Amino acid sequence: MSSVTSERKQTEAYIIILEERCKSCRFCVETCPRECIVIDTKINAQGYHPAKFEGMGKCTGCCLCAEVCPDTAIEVFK
Amino acid sequence: MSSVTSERKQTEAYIIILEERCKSCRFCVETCPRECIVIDTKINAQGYHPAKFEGMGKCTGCCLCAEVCPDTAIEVFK
Amino acid sequence: MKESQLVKGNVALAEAAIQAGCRYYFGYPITPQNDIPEYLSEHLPKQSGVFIQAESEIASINMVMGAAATGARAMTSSSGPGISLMQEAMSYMAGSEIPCLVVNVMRCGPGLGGISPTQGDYFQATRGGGHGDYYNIVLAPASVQEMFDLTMKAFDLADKYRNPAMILADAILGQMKEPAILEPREPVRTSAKPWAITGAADRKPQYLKTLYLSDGEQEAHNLELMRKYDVIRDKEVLCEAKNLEGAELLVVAFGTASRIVKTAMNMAREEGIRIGLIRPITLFPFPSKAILEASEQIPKVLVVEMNTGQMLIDVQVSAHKSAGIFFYGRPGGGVPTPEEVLVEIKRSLHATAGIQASKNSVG
Amino acid sequence: MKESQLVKGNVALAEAAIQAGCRYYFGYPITPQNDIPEYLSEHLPKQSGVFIQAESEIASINMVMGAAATGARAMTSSSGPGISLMQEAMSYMAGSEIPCLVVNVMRCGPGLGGISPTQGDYFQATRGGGHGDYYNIVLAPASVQEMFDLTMKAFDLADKYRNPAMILADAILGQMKEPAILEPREPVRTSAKPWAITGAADRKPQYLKTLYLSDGEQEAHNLELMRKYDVIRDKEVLCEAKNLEGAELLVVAFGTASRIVKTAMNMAREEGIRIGLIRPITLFPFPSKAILEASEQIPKVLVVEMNTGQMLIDVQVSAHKSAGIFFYGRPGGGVPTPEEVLVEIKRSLHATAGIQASKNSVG
Amino acid sequence: MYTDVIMAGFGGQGIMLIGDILTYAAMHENKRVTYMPTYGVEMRGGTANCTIMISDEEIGSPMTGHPYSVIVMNGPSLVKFQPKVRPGGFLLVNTSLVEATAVTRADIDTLLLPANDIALELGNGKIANMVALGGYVERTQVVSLESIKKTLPKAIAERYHKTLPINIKAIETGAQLARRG
Amino acid sequence: MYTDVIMAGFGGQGIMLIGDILTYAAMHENKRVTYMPTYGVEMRGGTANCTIMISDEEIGSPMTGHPYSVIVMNGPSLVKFQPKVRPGGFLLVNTSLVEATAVTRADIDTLLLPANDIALELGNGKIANMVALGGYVERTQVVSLESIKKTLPKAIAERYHKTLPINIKAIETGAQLARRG
Amino acid sequence: MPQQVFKRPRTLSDKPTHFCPGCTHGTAHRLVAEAIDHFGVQEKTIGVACVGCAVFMYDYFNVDVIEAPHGRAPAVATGVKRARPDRIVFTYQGDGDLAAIGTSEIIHTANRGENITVVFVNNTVYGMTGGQMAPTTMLGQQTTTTPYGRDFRTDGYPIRMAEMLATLEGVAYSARVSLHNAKAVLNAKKAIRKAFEMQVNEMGFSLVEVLSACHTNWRVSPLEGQKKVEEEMIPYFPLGVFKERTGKDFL
Amino acid sequence: MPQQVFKRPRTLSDKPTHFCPGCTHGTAHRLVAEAIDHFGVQEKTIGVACVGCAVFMYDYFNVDVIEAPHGRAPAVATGVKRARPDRIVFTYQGDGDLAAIGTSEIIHTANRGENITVVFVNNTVYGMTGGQMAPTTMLGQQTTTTPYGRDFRTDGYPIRMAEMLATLEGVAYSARVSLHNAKAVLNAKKAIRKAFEMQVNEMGFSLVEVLSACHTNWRVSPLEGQKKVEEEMIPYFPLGVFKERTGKDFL
Ligand SMILES: Cc1ncc(C[n+]2csc(CCOP(=O)(O)OP(=O)(O)O)c2C)c(N)n1
Ligand SMILES: Cc1ncc(C[n+]2csc(CCOP(=O)(O)OP(=O)(O)O)c2C)c(N)n1
Ligand code: SF4
Ligand code: SF4
Ligand code: SF4
Ligand code: SF4
Ligand code: SF4
Ligand code: SF4
Ligand SMILES: [Mg+2]
Ligand SMILES: [Mg+2]
Repeated sequence: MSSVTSERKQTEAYIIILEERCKSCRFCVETCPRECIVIDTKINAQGYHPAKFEGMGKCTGCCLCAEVCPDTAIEVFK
Repeated sequence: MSSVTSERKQTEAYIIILEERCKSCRFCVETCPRECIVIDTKINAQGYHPAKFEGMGKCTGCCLCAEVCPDTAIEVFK
Repeated sequence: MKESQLVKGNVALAEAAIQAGCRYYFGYPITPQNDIPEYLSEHLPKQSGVFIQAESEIASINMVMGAAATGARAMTSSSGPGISLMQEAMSYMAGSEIPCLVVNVMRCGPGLGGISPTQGDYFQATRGGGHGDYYNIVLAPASVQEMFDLTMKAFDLADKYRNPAMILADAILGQMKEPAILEPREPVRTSAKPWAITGAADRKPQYLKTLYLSDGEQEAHNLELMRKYDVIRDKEVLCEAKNLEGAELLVVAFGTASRIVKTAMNMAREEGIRIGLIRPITLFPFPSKAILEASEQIPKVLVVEMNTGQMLIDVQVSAHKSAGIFFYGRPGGGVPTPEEVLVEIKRSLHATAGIQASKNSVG
Repeated sequence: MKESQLVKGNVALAEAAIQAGCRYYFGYPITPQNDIPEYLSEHLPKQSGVFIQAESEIASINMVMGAAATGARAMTSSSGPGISLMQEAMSYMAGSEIPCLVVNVMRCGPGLGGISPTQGDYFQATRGGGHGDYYNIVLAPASVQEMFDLTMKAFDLADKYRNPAMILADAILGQMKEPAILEPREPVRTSAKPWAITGAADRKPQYLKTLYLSDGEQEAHNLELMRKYDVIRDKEVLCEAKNLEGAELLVVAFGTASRIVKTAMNMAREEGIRIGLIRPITLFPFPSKAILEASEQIPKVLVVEMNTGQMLIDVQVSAHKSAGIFFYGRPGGGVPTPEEVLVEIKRSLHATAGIQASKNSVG
Repeated sequence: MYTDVIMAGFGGQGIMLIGDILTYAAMHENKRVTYMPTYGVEMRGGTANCTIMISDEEIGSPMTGHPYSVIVMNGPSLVKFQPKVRPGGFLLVNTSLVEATAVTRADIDTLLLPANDIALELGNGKIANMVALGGYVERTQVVSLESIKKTLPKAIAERYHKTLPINIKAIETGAQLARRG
Repeated sequence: MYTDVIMAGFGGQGIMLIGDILTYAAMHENKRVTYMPTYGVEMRGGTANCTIMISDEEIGSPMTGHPYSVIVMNGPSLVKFQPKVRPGGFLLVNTSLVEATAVTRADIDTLLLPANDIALELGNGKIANMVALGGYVERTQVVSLESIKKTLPKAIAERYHKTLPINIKAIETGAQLARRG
Repeated sequence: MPQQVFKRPRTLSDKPTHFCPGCTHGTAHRLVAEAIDHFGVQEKTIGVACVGCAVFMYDYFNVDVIEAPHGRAPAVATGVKRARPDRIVFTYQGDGDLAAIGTSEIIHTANRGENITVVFVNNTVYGMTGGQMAPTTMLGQQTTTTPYGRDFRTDGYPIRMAEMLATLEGVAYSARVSLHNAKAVLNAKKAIRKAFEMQVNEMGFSLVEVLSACHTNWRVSPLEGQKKVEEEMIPYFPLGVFKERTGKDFL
Repeated sequence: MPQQVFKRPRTLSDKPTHFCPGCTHGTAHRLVAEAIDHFGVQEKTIGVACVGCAVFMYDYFNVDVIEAPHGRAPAVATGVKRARPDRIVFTYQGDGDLAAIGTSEIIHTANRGENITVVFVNNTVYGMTGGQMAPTTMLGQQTTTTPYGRDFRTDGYPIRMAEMLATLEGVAYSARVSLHNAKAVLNAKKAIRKAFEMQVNEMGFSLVEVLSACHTNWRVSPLEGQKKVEEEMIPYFPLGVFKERTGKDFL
């Protein structure tokens, strides 16, 4: 694993949001330093608008989103 | 009430031990600075050898014996 | 007269407490009775009353003991696990004859259990519950209106007999809304309490205690309590009797179960089956005499409970020797449906007299 | 075989626990059972066992729950007020089917009460005690030897049925010394406990719980418990029957009361009166069948208790319809004398059959 | 006259509120009523529902395993309550959150309303419950729409009275769609 | 054969110990026995007593309100137990601590022993209990003095075994005085 | 003519106590009665008795008394005081009662700042029940349930209640005193008076922990018991005032 | 090829939780599971569930679990640990559970120095029962039973448990952490790991108090809840380590 640099270069890192686990608390959205996450308009089976990853190329794989997700709905790849 | 002086002069002070309350713990005996109190040989109705005042003239009325008596068996006069 | 209001059972009960002059509530949250403390925390302060959320049920009931010892009307409310924790102190209050109200909006057991409507605490409520020989006065409402009325009654009885009184309700009665008139039926009795612990001004010091160590003292005290319970048994029985005349079967049920039975009775009537109902309103004192008399006329008795058969034994002991006694119960939050009760009614009617008590529990 | 030793009932009980393989004792002092923790605090450490004096009875019983949940034999002991405080956790243990032993060396109640011998906790012991539909297995010794024997038995039954077991004794049985043989009658059964919470190595994680929230789950659980109790009722009844053949009167009494009755029986025999005795050894399960059968033959039944009539109701429900049932009890530490019992025996024999249950309490 | 209804959905969908409104309306029409909500942990994360009984006579059991009508506002509630409706009864389903294809009972009257979508169209996503209530009342005629409107202010806390018009609008829209449907 | 005895005095007078000794002696003679002490708070500040029953047959009640014999070592115990002795029974009173004039029952056999004084004479104020035990055993013959002496080491904790001779001496003295008395 | 300069306080009844010879429960009782006399509040004082050797409080104090279940005196006192805020309410509790079974009640009562006074007699054992270990039993101390001496690995540590309670906001006064000699008694008298003064002045919760010997269960003579208090207890349970609210700064 | 750098810990089951959206009970659960994974003790860990929103622990942790009565988890854990000292035992308790009804059990378990780990989630209310006041409710805070805001004169003061417990000898580790943002979560992770490390090393009782929002009952959005934790809770409940035993100096 390469260490995260502050330089904003293209990265391969990404996250997967387990949509059905997401309860739309927005913690990940607010936390992501690269603003990679938004709330989707669709509704999941639990009745929530799940978070959605829109950070391909931006995401550094810093895991902060995953750390704050109360529902362990985020997997991070780097 | 006259204040207690350290001078060993004859005093009028005395104590009354309520014999039937006494349980012979010896606290008064050990506490009295003037050694005015002894344990009697007789047995009271509760089965204890009560304390006995033998300090006429010695007693200063300092009340220490009464303060330490757990059974409030001592009255002090001065 | 006040207008009838749509109100939750728990709220009706809490409002009754205020109208009965209770100004001291001590309690600890537990479902399904939280509306009671929530209502009182809002309304008692307005009446210069005291609402304390205690650190536990044990603290709650002991605070009740302290406040009630001064002669004030005081109460707590809880459910299964919390009521179990109160048993020691309730035993003390029975022993030192301190009146109070304890409300048990039952939840399922054993253990933490579910919160569905159930009647599994009948034994605990009616047998004292704690250690030693004593009884609580136990009232079993069956409607929101009775949540109100019987709460007022419970305070009166508690004071009259210097004994803890208990309201034994369930989640349906607590959570349901029904129209009810929140106004006392009779003026609230306020009796002098010369025994109260208020400070020994103008009289000798006095005390409230339960420790009796000298020879025969405790026994004398117990026998005195027993005499009191006998008076209560004699004077304070309440029950609803319905359609006893000419009935083929007597159903005995209390609280929510009795409402289901009523629906089943209507269904039976439509089929031409004549059912009588005795609904004990006081569980202690138990309406033994009413049941004895009814069962002299009606040869078969069906007991319906939301448990595995607890009031059953009181009916067995009360009923006439010649009566055949049947049981239908669903424990653990299983609420019998009127249809099921109807089936049991028919089954009882067709059974031979030989069966004394068949526990039919439908899962 | 070991020699017979002069030993205190409480000590015999404590020694039995050790011999039954119990290595975990958690308790809080209370008279008249302190010899039990005192003995175990000395002897358990020698067996690599654990003795903890907990900060309260509530902590004690919950520690028992924890230790027993791992599959170990664990116990606590207490008396009236302490046992009342344990009711919540006992309900949990019944609900999550964790076996354990709880010893109640009864003291008087209600409240703090006296410490004289008494039997006022029969209701609490035999009706579950805590909230919800459940039962404890309850054993009632009547001698120092039985304090030993039934304690061993109680551990076996608790494990066999995954249910709390209780020894219901009184101050006489706890404090009295009698010769006794402190050796197991049968080899100690040690059963596998696949349900135990030991860490999920080589198997899936598992749990012990009592919370059932989804539809019908709690009811199903309650019904399963009920089936278990039915098996216990069927298989585990113990009672002593004495001189039933040709008796004019059947006396039913348990524990210390039964010993007094035995003395009275001898006195009666000398006067030519033939008395039979049924002594329930298990209070739950209750020896209903034995009482039914005996009362079919013997027309009158006298129940003698050291309380105001608690086992009475079980006898009333068990006995044959035709039997006349009488009661003699002394509560609050009043120990009936054999002479008094003899008077009651005669009174019952002369009474007309009409009286169903007369509570005669002599102060 | 006797009828009952179970209303069910997610916590937060305002199920309890429309239950209250119906109950008040029935009281207004001098009926006997009981209203039984779910409560406690059942409410957290799971579904919320309430049962209302309306009758001319004393009401026995305030709960039923075989309701005359059911209002289903979300998927889990359909699973739970569809099988319980009495044959010949009535089922209203919020197809904004429930797959219409999952509605399978043929022996009952069903009304499919995309309540959330309608609500959003009316400009407030939170009044889907009122849409459903309107549909239910219109189809069953258990009380008059007039009674509902009259008692609405009783059921809704005063500080929300400014929302009365939009709520009434939603009820009416629901009723209208029920007439059409 | 059946008999019983209540022994009573202040806590600290060694009542329980002589009860134990008697019980062991009876066991030694193959009798059935029960021994019931007072306990708990009753012991604090008040009197201590124990009841022993000795019989050839199974013993029912281990307590009695009408003892065959009573040993009274202090004043309060006389008040409590004198009235309870069975007519024709036996009462032993420690007149070192009890006014002899307070012994009023005429329908029973009484033995007045100044047990404390005798004990002091024997050189140990603490063995008044043994003096009384000797008197009781001698007068009632419930067990043999031999059995008492033989089982004494069982009842007395080992670290006190050096006191056995003086205890035996006290028992014998009591017995002797009972013979005379 | 000599005048009586020391006499039984009015509030103390003249019934002989059931306490063992030399048990300083008796002394503590007297000091409490003296404090009540001092403030002239006997007629409006309500005592709450605990379960322990002091359970017979109603026999010894000429005030109204209610008996609380073991450990629950603070909760009962809360009920009394809330219903009658104009009364002086005190509990008198042992270390088993207050520091074991009653831990929760004392902490939360203190935390609520109930305007009551607690007299807490710490004698390191359960006196009434025969000398079992208490939460305040010293390490190594033999009791009937620690026959090999208290071992912290099994039995935990002696708890210093006065200090722990002093950390709670609701507490107005928390002090530890002793009764092992005359000087200690005179100090104890002051502290107990202070505690009642706090209540009279509506300052909130006040507590005095009183070190006391239970020589009966320690199996020593009364005088040896006093010495043990001085030489063994005080070093672990230091005397002193751990909290004293000076103004109504809690408002 | 990117590798997975953050995944669900083995010890956390993949069953969706019943917690409200944004409830940091979920986060706390994960951190505990991570600590168990870290020490490789999943197969010998036994969890003790409290009664509160975290009661369903057995559904979420892949370890053996026993449910304790409300407040009694420390006593149950004591029984478990005494019977199986070779196992890793932890309780997970809410503030109602631990600081109200369970006060006595937590204090005495800590005082005995039981070698267990306690995860204590302080969200200032009784979450499960609908948001009533807890012992940790802030002054002025409105709850369903303090409709006029918590008033210390009736309801007492918010109790700082981590500090109070740190005063007890038996405690090896006591710390307070929060979960209101990513940095806080990372600190919380360390503290929870440390607490388990203490147990693994047989150092005695360890506790981590975790500040957590119950925005459902606070009646704010999840994000507002996080802000309240930061701005209102932390000033009163300071984060930090209040006790950390470094050597086996307790022996
Ligand atoms: C619930 C309950 N548990 C136990 C007891 C038994 N008990 C009576 S007093 C006491 C402890 C007494 O010790 P302490 O409080 O230290 O008072 P002391 O006698 O030492 O003054 C106990 C455990 C009881 N009465 N009630
Ligand atoms: C003896 C008992 N009393 C009360 C309850 C009801 N009850 C369940 S959870 C709970 C409190 C929950 O609050 P907390 O411990 O703070 O946990 P949270 O839900 O906030 O995480 C209460 C009072 C109970 N189950 N048992
Ligand atoms: S891993 Fe870091 S950068 Fe990537 S989405 Fe999560 S918070 Fe944003
Ligand atoms: S933090 Fe988790 S639950 Fe919250 S919005 Fe993001 S993915 Fe969803
Ligand atoms: S008053 Fe002082 S001098 Fe007099 S006897 Fe007492 S202690 Fe001694
Ligand atoms: S202090 Fe009191 S009880 Fe003790 S010996 Fe002196 S007078 Fe007697
Ligand atoms: S047992 Fe101890 S505390 Fe109790 S009275 Fe005796 S010396 Fe005092
Ligand atoms: S109620 Fe509060 S603590 Fe419980 S799950 Fe919801 S947010 Fe979390
Ligand atoms: Mg003590
Ligand atoms: Mg909480």
